[in-house]
Amino acid sequence: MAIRRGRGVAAINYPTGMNLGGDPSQALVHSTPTGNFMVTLSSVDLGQGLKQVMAQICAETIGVPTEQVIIDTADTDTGPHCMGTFASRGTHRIGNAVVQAAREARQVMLEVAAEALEVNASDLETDGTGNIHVKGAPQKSISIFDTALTAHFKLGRSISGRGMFLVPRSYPEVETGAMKPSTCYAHACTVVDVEVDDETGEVTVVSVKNVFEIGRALNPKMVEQQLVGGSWMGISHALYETTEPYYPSREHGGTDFNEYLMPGPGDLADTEIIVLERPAADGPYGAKGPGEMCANPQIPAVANAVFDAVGVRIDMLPITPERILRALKEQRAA
Amino acid sequence: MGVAREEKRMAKVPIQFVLNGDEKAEFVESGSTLLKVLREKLGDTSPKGGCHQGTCGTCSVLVDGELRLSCLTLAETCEGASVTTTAGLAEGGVLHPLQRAFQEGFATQCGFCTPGMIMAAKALLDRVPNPTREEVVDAISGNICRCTGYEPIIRAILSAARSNSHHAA
Amino acid sequence: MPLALKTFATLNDADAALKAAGARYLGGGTLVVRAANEGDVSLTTFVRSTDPALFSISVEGGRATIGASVTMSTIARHPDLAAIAPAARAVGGPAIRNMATVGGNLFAPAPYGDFAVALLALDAEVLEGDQATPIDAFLKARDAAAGRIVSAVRFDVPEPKKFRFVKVARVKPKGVSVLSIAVLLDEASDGTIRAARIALGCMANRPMRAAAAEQALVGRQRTAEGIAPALAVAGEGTAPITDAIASAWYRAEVLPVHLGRLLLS
Amino acid sequence: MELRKNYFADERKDDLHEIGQSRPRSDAPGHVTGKTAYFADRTFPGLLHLKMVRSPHHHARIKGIDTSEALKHPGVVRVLTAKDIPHNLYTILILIQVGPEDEYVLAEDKVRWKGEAVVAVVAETERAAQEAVDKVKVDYEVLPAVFDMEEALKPGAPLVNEFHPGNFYLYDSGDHRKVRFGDIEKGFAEADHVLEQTYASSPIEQAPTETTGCVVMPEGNDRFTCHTNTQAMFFTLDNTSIILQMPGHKLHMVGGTVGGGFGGKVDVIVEPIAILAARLTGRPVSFIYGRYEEMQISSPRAAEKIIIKDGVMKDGRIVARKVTGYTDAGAYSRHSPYGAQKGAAHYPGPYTVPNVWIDTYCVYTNRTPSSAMRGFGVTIADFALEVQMDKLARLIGMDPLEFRFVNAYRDGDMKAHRQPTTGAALIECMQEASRAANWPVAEKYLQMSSYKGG
Repeated sequence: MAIRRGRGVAAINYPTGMNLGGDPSQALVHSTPTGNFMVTLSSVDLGQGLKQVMAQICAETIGVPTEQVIIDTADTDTGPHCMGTFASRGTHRIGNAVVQAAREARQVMLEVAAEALEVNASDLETDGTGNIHVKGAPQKSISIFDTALTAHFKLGRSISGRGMFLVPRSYPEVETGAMKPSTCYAHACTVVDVEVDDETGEVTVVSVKNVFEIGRALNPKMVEQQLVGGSWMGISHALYETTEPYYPSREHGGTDFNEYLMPGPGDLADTEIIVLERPAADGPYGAKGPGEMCANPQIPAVANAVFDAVGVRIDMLPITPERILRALKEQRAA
Repeated sequence: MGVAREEKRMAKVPIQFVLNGDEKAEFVESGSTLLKVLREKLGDTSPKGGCHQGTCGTCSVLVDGELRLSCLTLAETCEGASVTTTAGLAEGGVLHPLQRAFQEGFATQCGFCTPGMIMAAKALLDRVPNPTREEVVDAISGNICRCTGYEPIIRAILSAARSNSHHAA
Repeated sequence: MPLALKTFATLNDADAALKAAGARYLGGGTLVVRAANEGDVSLTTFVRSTDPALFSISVEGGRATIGASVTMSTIARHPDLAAIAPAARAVGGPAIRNMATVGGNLFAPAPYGDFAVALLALDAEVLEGDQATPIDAFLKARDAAAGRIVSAVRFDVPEPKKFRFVKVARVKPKGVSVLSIAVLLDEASDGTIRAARIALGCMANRPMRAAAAEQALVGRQRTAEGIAPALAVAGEGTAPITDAIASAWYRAEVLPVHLGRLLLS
Repeated sequence: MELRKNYFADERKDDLHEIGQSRPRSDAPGHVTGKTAYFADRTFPGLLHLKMVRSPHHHARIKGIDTSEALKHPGVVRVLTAKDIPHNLYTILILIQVGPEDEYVLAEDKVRWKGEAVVAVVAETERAAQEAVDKVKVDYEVLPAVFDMEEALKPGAPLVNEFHPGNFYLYDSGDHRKVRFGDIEKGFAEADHVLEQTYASSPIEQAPTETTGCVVMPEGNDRFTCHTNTQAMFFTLDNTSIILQMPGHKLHMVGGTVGGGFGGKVDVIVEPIAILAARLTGRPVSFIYGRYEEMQISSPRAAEKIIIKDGVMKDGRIVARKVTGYTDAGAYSRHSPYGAQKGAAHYPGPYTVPNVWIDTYCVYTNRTPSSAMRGFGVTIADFALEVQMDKLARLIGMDPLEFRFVNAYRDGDMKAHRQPTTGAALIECMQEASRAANWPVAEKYLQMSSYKGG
């Protein structure tokens, strides 16, 4: 029995948003009488934390703490259109719509505050904790609470805004394929260390070091959630998963979580995540979409590490113990 | 519709058990799973039906302190038992240490596995207050999470155990 | 037809009720409730018994009698059954172990039934009331036994160093078996193997003995050279299953590897 | 996780209050107390359950359907077949002009994959629905099926889907999407080495812990509220409107809190038939996939086959890259023509290659229709590309990481699809990986940058 160690690397990029664009999303923002802000969407939170991120984007743009923002989604009677949550588009597309709607609402809010303070709206700024003051003169201020009350009950103004974000659709040129698939790309490089049992073909992923460039980590802990879970899924894809284990035969497809294989809590690699930020020119606060690309680089990195360990190439996913063992037997026979 | 009414006249049996400290008495269709009774009769939707096969763990509850899959447990077999679900863990609005650890440790994403995970973890901590990582891994090994890669969940459970023992000390 | 559960105080009454069409015995529920949930409409009545004998464990004079409704976690925790605890712990995650029963495991089709593999190596007897059947014979004919109720299993509790068990799974720590192996060895003081019972899981649609390997071990030492002839014939008579976990080819290939590691461990 | 702020520091604003802060998730308290309401966490009095009769064959002609016994079954309220669906033929992306409509909500003349929906049974209980499903008789004439993409593209192969002659998706560019850049043959002729390799994958399931489903409530005003876990509310609303020939204002989708998607809930499968059932019965209807259906019936990530032929110089420069990619759509399009096209846009990867030739095909076979999944169109491409990069590096005796530095794209480099590179950061990711993993590379690579000319 021999456990053989190997290491592999892979580097990738990933487009943010629906390929070729043409995927709009909208947002509506309005304040309540006491200066809380409602963001109305028809966007879906799949668990990645879309609602939380949209609240932070709105809060930053308006100038209030995040807990003062409520996200109302997803109801097609009340929420304006959103193309959907897929293609790493949520943060970028919907976030941009929220920024636009929040800016419009902020402008009204500052105009109301300006009237109350008898200054020009362009001279005002927010402190991020719920107050508006004159630039350079923080003592001359009004709370957003009072501003909203003023807007509602004295001035009869709606502190609200509309946001719409659309990357225009690109149509590929028929003969050359000239096209604009995406406006920004996330990046990653992953190094994987594995141990391969050369008598059984079993692979243990010992460590994964992932470097991800995602534009801007709007909520770092939530980014970490996505990246750690994605890294696990990448390893899962590399070594375990398929609905058709004997493809192209349709036989023996898994029908439950016992038969559909994924790494269990006892199979976890030592995982390290490093994040770089190169803000996207058109991203909300520079953000790109990290949700999909984080599960991609581990797959080839594992494949390359397996080769490094035992000298066989498995060019068919998943890289099962059976495929490795068959290749090792061929290698020994040759 | 005559035949439909016929179907409705199926055998109902009385059942009594304690759910999260409250006495419950219901008439249920014989052969109903505990999951179905909890969700549809008693309105406790904290256990989820992720597979109804016993392979995902989202329906995990405690029956007399033992971890069980409510999708494979017939309600009638719980007669007189004490059933605990995640919905019953917070006392007086104060979260259980496990709930707090999952929340603070960013151990939830879509949240669908969370109630089952928390019950599996509680079954462990009730028995082993200071578990090793290996014991935690075993405790959640029947619960599938597709979002987190498990690591934040394992850490949250270990951290809840630490905060618990700190409390006791 | 709507489902129903019928509960009987005695095994005999439950046994009689099982004769009705659509009746299936409810042990831990991991097999039959799942079947009902997944639309097996041939199942109309769950039959169970609350007979205390089904839930009892007795260990006397080194011989254990375990009621058919005893769960895997009960066995895993029992102080007198520590030698076979690894096999009980090999079944599912904690919730499944709290539900899965000894009786159910005897009927679980491969790749399930790891505990039955251990029972086969231990030369257990399967009790149906007063009738005791050697487990080899029981497993061979178990399809015909599906309408009857197993009441208990009985076996000599092995000395820990004589009994070895391994479950090989892709997913850790609770994946379904690629294969499982249980070995009961009788070794002389000089290390010579006097007798061996080897049971295999997933190498057929139910647990089976590796008879040729057992014989090849007799008179040999537990060294790489000593066990080599046994490993060479380990697959004799097997018909491994092919499923989503692994192919028959793979199971056959790694059986000698894992048997060798288990014997030398 | 570590944030390395030393990279691109000049491009980032750090004077923000909420952005960049790890605020607690507002949904976490609901998750940990079990109070978060998913679509199925509601009870409706008088709820009916919908179960599907599915094809046991990979490819078969339907000669007859007899639902009479099922209709008589106790508890059955309604049985639906193709003729009950107002507009039975659909395709999801018709909304963005990606046609033709090529899939039946319920099978009409043929079934084209094992598991295809044929008859829907609506009953008082799940059990009654399941029993009635077993009583529906469908008379099939089994037809030859094709499962291998290359077999499917051969003349004389069984025709999977009549809307796709030749078993491929017809783009405006023909039977495949193409990208042409530079002169590929000149590139191969110049190269010191040429390496052609084939990569493949089998289908992968998104496997969210919550299965696909919906619960529909008929409102008193001839409107229908559909609690759904779709990933795209208006895909669902608009496609339902087309399929049921119902004005959109009669439809009300409620969702947004989903137990995992990963692309598996972008299709519009359960809602139209459940809404129809609610409309025809006047009662609330639930249609929720079992785990078996989620695993084998819902669309997986497509199987792919990718052939990469590269010309590489001894000094490490890739001078030509030709990629032929095949995406196995299964029996119907769903999102696969989009995914195959996304692949074409992704090649040749994050590298600057002067001569590129890309052909991507979307192929029909008699398997479960595939659709979106996390990394759609790119995940398997990256597997192929990055294993190929490893092979090329070893072929020329270069360190695999250094080889990637040599070819990495930088701002201003022209991509094969004729967009100049902007916002590149591959080099910096590799530099950081070199440090983090203690994978040494020559100093000159650590001095590189993604900036123009860097």
